[in-house]
Amino acid sequence: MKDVKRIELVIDAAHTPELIKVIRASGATGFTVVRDVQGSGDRGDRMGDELGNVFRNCYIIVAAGETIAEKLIYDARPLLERYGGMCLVSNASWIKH
Amino acid sequence: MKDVKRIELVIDAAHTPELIKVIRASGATGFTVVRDVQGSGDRGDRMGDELGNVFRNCYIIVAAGETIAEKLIYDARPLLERYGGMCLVSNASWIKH
Amino acid sequence: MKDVKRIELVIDAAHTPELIKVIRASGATGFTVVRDVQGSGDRGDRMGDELGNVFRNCYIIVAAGETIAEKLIYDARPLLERYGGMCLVSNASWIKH
Amino acid sequence: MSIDLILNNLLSPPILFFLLGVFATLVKSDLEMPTQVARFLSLYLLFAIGFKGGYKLSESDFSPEIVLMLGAATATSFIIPLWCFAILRRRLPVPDAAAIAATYGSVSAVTFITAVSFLKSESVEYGGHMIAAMALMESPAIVVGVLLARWFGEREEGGQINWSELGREAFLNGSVLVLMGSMIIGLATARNGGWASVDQFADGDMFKGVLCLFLLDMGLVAAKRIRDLKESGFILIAFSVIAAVVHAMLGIGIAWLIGSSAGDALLLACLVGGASYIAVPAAVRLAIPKANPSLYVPMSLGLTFPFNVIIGIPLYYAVIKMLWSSS
Amino acid sequence: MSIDLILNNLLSPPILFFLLGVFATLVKSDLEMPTQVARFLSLYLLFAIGFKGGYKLSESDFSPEIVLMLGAATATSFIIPLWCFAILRRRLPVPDAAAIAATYGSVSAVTFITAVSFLKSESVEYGGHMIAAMALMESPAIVVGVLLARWFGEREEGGQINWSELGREAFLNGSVLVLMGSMIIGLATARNGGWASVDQFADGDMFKGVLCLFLLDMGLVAAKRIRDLKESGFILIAFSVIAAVVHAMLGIGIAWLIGSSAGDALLLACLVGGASYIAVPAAVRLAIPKANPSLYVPMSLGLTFPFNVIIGIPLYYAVIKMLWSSS
Amino acid sequence: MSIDLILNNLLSPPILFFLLGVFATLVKSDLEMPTQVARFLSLYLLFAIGFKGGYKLSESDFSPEIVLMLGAATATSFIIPLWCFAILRRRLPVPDAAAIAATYGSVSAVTFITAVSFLKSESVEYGGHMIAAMALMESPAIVVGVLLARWFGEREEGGQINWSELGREAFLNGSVLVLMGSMIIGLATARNGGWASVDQFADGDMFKGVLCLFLLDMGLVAAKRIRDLKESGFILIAFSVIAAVVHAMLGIGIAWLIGSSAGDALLLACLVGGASYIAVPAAVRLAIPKANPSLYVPMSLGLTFPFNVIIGIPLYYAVIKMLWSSS
Ligand SMILES: Nc1ncnc2c1ncn2[C@@H]1O[C@H](COP(=O)(O)O)[C@@H](O)[C@H]1O
Ligand SMILES: Nc1ncnc2c1ncn2[C@@H]1O[C@H](COP(=O)(O)O)[C@@H](O)[C@H]1O
Ligand SMILES: Nc1ncnc2c1ncn2[C@@H]1O[C@H](COP(=O)(O)O)[C@@H](O)[C@H]1O
Ligand code: NA
Ligand code: NA
Ligand code: NA
Repeated sequence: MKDVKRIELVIDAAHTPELIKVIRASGATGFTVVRDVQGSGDRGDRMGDELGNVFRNCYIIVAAGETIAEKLIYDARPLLERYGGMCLVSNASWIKH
Repeated sequence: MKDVKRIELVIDAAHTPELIKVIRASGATGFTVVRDVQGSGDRGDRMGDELGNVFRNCYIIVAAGETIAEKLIYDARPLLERYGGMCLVSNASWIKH
Repeated sequence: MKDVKRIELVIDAAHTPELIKVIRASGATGFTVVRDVQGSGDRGDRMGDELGNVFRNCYIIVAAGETIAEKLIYDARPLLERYGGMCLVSNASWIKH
Repeated sequence: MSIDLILNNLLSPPILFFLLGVFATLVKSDLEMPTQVARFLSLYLLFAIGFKGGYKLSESDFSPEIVLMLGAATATSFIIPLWCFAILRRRLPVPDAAAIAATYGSVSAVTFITAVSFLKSESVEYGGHMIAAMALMESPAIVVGVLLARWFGEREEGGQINWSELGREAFLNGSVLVLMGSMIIGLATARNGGWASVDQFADGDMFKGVLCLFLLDMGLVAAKRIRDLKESGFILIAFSVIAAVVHAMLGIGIAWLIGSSAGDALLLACLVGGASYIAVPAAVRLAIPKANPSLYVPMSLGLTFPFNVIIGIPLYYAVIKMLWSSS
Repeated sequence: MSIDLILNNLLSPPILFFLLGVFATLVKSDLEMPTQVARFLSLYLLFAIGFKGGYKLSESDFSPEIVLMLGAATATSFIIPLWCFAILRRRLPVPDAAAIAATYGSVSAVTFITAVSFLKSESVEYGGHMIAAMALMESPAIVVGVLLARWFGEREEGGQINWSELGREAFLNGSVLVLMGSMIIGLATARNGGWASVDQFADGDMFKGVLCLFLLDMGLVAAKRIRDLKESGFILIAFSVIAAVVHAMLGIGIAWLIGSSAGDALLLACLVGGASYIAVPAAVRLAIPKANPSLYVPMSLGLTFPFNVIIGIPLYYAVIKMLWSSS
Repeated sequence: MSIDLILNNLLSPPILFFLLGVFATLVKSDLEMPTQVARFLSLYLLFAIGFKGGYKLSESDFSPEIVLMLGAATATSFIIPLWCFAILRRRLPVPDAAAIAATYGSVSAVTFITAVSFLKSESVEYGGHMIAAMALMESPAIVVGVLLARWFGEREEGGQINWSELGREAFLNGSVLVLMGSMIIGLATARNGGWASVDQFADGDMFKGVLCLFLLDMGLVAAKRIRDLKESGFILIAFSVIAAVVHAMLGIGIAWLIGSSAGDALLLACLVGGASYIAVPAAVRLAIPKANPSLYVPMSLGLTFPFNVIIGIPLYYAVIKMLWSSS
């Protein structure tokens, strides 16, 4: 059992590759991506426009240690500021195997 | 960083629109929906019946402040009582941007 | 409101049935499965190989009481050791309905 | 002779692919039809049969027999749920009885389509108005089922019936809309060669091939559902088969009285004898939430459908041939 | 007479299925086309029209008229965004004005394809080079729009224009690549009977049928998008229609000057008059993130597209018939 | 002459669409084939080739040559993994060596199908029993690979081989089941015109067109996988090409000894020379979890497959023409 930060992000499908670059750069050992999620927020509804990827989101989960988590959040901020999206952080324990 | 409640709900795909109405009404600033998730619970397996949407679930995440969260949970209860489903609440911090 | 452990697992799509067997055996009252998620970890990228199910993950959420949760984690360990994957545990409260 | 028909039917590609799907599930193969594609294939089948129906309607000159047929067909969709409910509520809670009643009052599009391809292989004609009959029979049973659930069940909280909701779920659900819409479009564009411009896409080999692939998926799903029936007990299993036969015979009787063709008679038998597993469950799930889908879906999908497509269709047709030749 | 054309167009299956989709959304039906299938159908349409275009190109012997047409068509994609931007920025913030400008400078593949099937039903010929024109017109508007956003907008942080990024988004996005690629393949394999070996798959009833099903989905989506327009105000609603007509007339004028056939003229009108709702939004979302997609998508998808396919195509063709007969 | 064949093959639509997909990945285009559709297209191809194979079998009258062919083909699937393993385990851990051995012992359905369409374009005949050969060759290599991994690897915890599991993964996985099932159905329904009722759906332009679109996706994926090979080192890269050629030549030799037709010889070459990237990886992932899929998938999908469809097929055919003409 190891205490980790559980970071979950929602961002435009179109901007996901950029965010993944940031995640890799942050030193996180991994991440999980759920593609094609729908949602609603400050920029209105994004219920998945069937014809393009403009109104589609991705949901990304990253488990990382405190320091890496802070770096990741800091680096991801500009993306979220420019493109919108959501970032939640919570505590979890990672089951080593 | 702002402390929020992280509410996650699982409900029948068919009843998701009703739940989303409730979420919007609760004053939450947004929500995220993962469609077509499978699962199992009191009402047995719901592993996604390929021919209709009867055995399919939706997974919904809402981050909201304490008071709104409580209102939302209170308003969502009747839906969950009638249709079944799951509702978990945990703590998280929202990264402002 | 009932305190529960929120267990989230990521495992190969191919090994999900085995894991679900373990979950059922653990006595958990239910689980939720998000199929076809992508990710990256110790075993490299698993961004969903369009032609098979070799590079695809499943994301599984289980809410369960402390004791059942511990049993589940203990039983799931061998699977994760053999096949890789991720297992996070956090606290949440289950909204009874 | 009816044995011959059954064996011949068993040796038709669609049925064999259905059985292949059943086999795959039984041996726990990892074979699966991607969900979204399966939904699209069923859309395609409704589009194709509807479009063709509209075209055939435009060909056939209007006759009183057609009106009789449509009226009688619609009537069964109103009436069948009543006795199904009367029988089932003895054993089941009101919501389940009402939901199953709605399921059996409505129709199974794929059973109908399989019957159409059976008629084709037997090179027997049928009327385009039968597709209109299918479209008309889908919804009434839903309304009746919901009303039964409300009248005999204890009042839900906020118990008022939301008629507009109910109407939408019954008459405007995806299946009904595509079928009806395609039929109207086929009818409206018949003059300008609408059907002629798509028939090789919506008919012939393409239609048959897609039917094979869709039935493969139906087999995969139906076999999964059968498992759910272990709990539901012998009565319901018996009901799913008996209801199919009894209702089919009712349909044959009606067709006989109306004096319709043998082809139309088989299609009516399949409509009346079939049970819905897409449109009705989707609507009932919303309108009768207390009903348990693990009862009404497995019965129609896991038992009635396989019975009808494998044994029912040739059996009903054998009966029809006897009656029609004798008369 | 133009009324006749409009009514005839209204009675063509593709348009009726588009309207069926609109109807389904308006009555809140649960009908939906699976997302992944919808994306595949649009890939198929680009594959089919591109492949055929390449083949037709190989047939048509090279002429100066073709060069003129391609040049002029490409030019409009560079120029149109300029005046659109000039007009729109009076009312809108720079990023939105630039994004909408790019949208209207580029083309709508499905409008073009619908026009192609309209010409077929009117049995009017057209040149394969028009598909090349479409391919050439998709990208320039994106580049111009982005440059406008950069020059007139406040510098972004890291404000340097990333040309390679921009180039990829403009010239190598999925739609352009499949269309261009299929066209080149159609051209390269024409000799060895490449087209002959797939034409029944990429043309004829299959093409028409898929177009019907895809327009059904377009109707579902377009009607959803219209709702977004409530906020966006009258000016933009007016713009989406006026821009379509004005640009279409410009296209007709160019075709007339070049002296191209009536069929080519209609296609050019639809290319110039159409607005992109897939390729451009996808690129603009990345390159002009500050622009609000709830403006540029609904305008092109919710208004300009329906106007063009329902009224525009027959209207433009009526004008063309007048001009071409008179000359 | 072999150069001619290679260039002609390069100019065939399926290969060009494969290259288009590779190009799209290399230039980082956002082009993608929706996952579920890609899986359906591969189901369709197995359905179509299997169904046709069954039909062709029913046509061809039974001959000892067929038995020899099926026997020899199956044998290669048992034997090839042995020497592949012997060679590879010098460099690789047992699980990886065993997994790659299984991959190369089994077959690549799409390589086979591309060869079939190559033969069609060269208007060369082939026997339906070759499709039976493909079906028979898919599974044995899996069993052999797993046994090798168990015998030479350290005992897993719970080390007993679960034969029923292994059998299911080898003989009842989706690909094998659809191919075998469709073939049997094609055979069983040949008399009643089963194939005749679907051939325009499962053959001809439709089959060719779907193959083009599927190869577009194969190109997208294969190019992605190539990247993984950077780590895996030169030996494995060399192995993926040399194994293809050596095994193909072995196949040609067998065909020559049996005295089968040139068409059958090419198909056998592609079966023996091909490596699996769907059925085997799926099974091996379960049965040899310690093996690293980033080795066996990129080798078969990123190297062996492209080599075979682009250079291999025409090359092997050139060799065959030489041998067969000389004899
Ligand atoms: N309060 C929230 N809870 C859950 N998800 C949210 C919330 N706010 C935003 N999102 C997600 O983030 C996406 C982009 O948010 P926004 O940039 O605010 O439009 C939305 O489409 C939702 O999917
Ligand atoms: N303990 C649990 N953990 C995770 N998900 C659950 C749990 N219980 C129920 N669910 C989800 O909620 C859905 C409906 O639950 P139920 O109404 O109890 O059948 C199930 O299909 C699961 O997807
Ligand atoms: N630190 C992490 N955060 C989120 N997801 C992870 C993490 N590490 C691994 N995963 C997920 O678990 C899968 C298997 O991990 P691995 O076995 O380490 O390759 C990856 O493909 C990811 O989807
Ligand atoms: Na019925
Ligand atoms: Na334009
Ligand atoms: Na091989």
